[in-house]
Amino acid sequence: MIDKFVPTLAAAMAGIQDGATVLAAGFGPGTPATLMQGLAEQGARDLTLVMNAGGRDDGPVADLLRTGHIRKLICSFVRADSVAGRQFAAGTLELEIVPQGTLAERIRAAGAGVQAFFTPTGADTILAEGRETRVINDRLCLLEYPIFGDVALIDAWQSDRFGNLTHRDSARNFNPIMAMAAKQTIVQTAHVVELGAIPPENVHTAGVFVQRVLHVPV
Amino acid sequence: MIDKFVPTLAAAMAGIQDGATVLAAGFGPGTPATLMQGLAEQGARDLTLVMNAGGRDDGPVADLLRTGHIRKLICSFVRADSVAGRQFAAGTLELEIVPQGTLAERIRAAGAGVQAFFTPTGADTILAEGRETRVINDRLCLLEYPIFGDVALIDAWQSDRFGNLTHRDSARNFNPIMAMAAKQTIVQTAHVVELGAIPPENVHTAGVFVQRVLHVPV
Amino acid sequence: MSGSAFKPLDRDGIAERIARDIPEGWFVNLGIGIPTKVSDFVNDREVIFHAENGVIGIGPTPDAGNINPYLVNAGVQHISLIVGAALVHHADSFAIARGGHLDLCVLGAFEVAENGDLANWARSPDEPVKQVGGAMDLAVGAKRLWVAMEHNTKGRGDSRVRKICSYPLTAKGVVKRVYTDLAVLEVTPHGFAVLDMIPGMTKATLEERTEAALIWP
Amino acid sequence: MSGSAFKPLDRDGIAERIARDIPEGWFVNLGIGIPTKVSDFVNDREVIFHAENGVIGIGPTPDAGNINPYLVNAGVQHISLIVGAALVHHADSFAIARGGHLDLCVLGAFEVAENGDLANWARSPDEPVKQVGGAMDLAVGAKRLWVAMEHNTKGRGDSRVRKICSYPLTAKGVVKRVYTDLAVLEVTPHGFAVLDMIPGMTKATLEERTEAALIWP
Repeated sequence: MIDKFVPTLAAAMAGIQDGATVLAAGFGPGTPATLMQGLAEQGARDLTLVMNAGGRDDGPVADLLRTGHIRKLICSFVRADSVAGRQFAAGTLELEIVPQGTLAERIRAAGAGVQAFFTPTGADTILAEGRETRVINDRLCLLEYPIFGDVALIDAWQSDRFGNLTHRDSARNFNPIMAMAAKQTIVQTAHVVELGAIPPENVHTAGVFVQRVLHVPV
Repeated sequence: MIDKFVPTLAAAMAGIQDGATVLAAGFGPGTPATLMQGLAEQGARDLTLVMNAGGRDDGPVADLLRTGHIRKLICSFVRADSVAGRQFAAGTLELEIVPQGTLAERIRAAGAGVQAFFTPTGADTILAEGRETRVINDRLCLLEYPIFGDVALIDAWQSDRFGNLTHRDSARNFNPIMAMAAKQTIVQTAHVVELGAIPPENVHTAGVFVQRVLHVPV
Repeated sequence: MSGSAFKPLDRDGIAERIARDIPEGWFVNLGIGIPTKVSDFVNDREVIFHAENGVIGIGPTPDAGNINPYLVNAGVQHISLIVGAALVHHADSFAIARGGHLDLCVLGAFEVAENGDLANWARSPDEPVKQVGGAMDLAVGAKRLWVAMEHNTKGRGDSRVRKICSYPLTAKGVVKRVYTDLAVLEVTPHGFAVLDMIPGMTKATLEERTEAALIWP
Repeated sequence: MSGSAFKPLDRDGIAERIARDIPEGWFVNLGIGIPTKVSDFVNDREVIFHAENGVIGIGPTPDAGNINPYLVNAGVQHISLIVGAALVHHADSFAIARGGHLDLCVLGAFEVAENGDLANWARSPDEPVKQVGGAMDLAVGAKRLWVAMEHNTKGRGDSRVRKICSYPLTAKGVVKRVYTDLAVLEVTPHGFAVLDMIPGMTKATLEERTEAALIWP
């Protein structure tokens, strides 16, 4: 019987290696806060963290950064007045800033087997300096590569034992695409449902993309 | 008030120009048969038709090909013993064969603003002859371009007046991505529903991609 | 600065002025800041508002008692949905922006140049903070890009309406129209054309307050 | 041809032999033809079957009286869904195939070469019919590619298990294992290794029926 549920946070986080690239979903709601806490506790070092924004001084990203286990942050937005901003200024955190849509598309590309793509976004900005560009259909485009995750940390509203997920309202955000893009996709779900409770046509993230699910009631 | 419903098949098909590229969805179920019939009747010539397969001797594709209005067919699969196969053999139909996944990805790319992408699919085959390839992460990849539609012909199970759609079961197939990829997306829907009847989290194709909707009861 | 009798629009005033130009049926993304306020002024028309985090059909700001913690806009402020809304994931949401499906995007800016260049994400190439967000995607992807900003900087009063942007660009040649607290300017192949001014504003004063050349009707 | 006492597997037999090697929990795409039959033989395990047209979790073939006209597989045959199925659109479905999410894909073939090359879509480069379908996507994307085919061609009895493919390739170096009516062959860096043979088959006969060299355990 397929059963992707794991009993404990430690079991959910087991085996994450030093140097791993970790995709963490969330845009306000939809942030897998328990799993991010678990990552801070799990002890893997030298991590690359991929998420939309570097956060503020509190919350799951800040907690994770404070443990000092993050070597590099790939995101679209960092505030000067935040843990990430100060670590970057102090030279203890590498930073790769990616336009938010390009970030989403690079993550999806990793999940979909696209090995590189050309986009106009950022092509005529300082973000393109020293990088490969090409004019396609009269538009200057920038070559972008997929962001593959070793691990994805995902938030869900419902999960069945196959790992079929729903996400509530705008808590969906990066969750379905990050789930696609990692070798090991770990989910925290607010609700556990019976197989079949989620209608097939309304599954938001299919279980094929999910390896482990932890029940974290809200 | 936003109301994308049109009263007649003629109104749905109005304005399609000679030389247009028409994306037609469907993989068995999900084929917009009424709209394809409407296209045959509408009279635009010299069309490029993009759909998964060239069909057999009967059905909507065959009918459309028989009118002689299709100059070129872009698809993943053509049978020798079909209208398309015989027209190609006779030299009256141009054919561009695209692997099915690349076809889907090129259509999605058009909808998503991706101007080109590299994929391993087909890169080491005769389909890549004379085309740009590149080794990325030790894999030979082929450069593929988006397929933009002037018109998309779409099948839906439900539509509201914003053009928010659901697709039934595997009738979804190419419908959501073709709807994204065309300037003029024309839908035939089995059911008309009130605004709000489709839960926001379970809209399969958002109304932003839809221009006209025709009610075609099943 | 001129002493002529005019009262610059406040932030709500700029938002209201923009709202007046949005026809029914448009599909619109509103950036953070002044742009976010635009939706408050189009209640008489069906205009569909999009947010980068996957919301299609933003409704009115909810009362404190009706907050849905699972529903925010691109500024992570609580929102409601209109009837007929749809929710998608981040890549699909940016497919809308990057794929040319937005009739309009309204963004804030530090500077706009007469060739349509937009600078709205950094004040220096080596600024330690990096706040790109979705602006570059929206700027290149939307069918029309309008900017909402104050005409001049606070303090020094420098013109944000420029011959050439001095800050790092968000995208080149993308701005179609600028709505400031003083005027509405259209970006044309020949530079900024004045479409409208606030009551009491004069040609002389607007030119004094604007670094770029202005084309008068 | 040898006269030794063996009975080649029929198409169901090949499918049954493949099914035996699929462990519970795998996520599997089955091509048209013999591969489609594989799912009939794994009823004792939870194996999830994917179809290119967006079906995740294909169930048993429905009776004539229980056909859902909106639900087909990649061969456009009517199917049912398992409990726990999911439905996605074509790009998402091929993201599964191309993105490396399939544990296994089983395809039919005209020929397989000892370096893992696969030929299954055309018998000549200038063949008038072009039946690529999704095979190239599946061949390069799946974690494992197994082939189900008859060992020899009908009529002439030519070996489909080849030193080099003579037909246009679907993809290079992708096949991991070949299940024929006579044997199971693993593609190794040194060529085809024999994993299994049907009852009554001998080394000599299998070598006689096979163009490529065989590696014996």
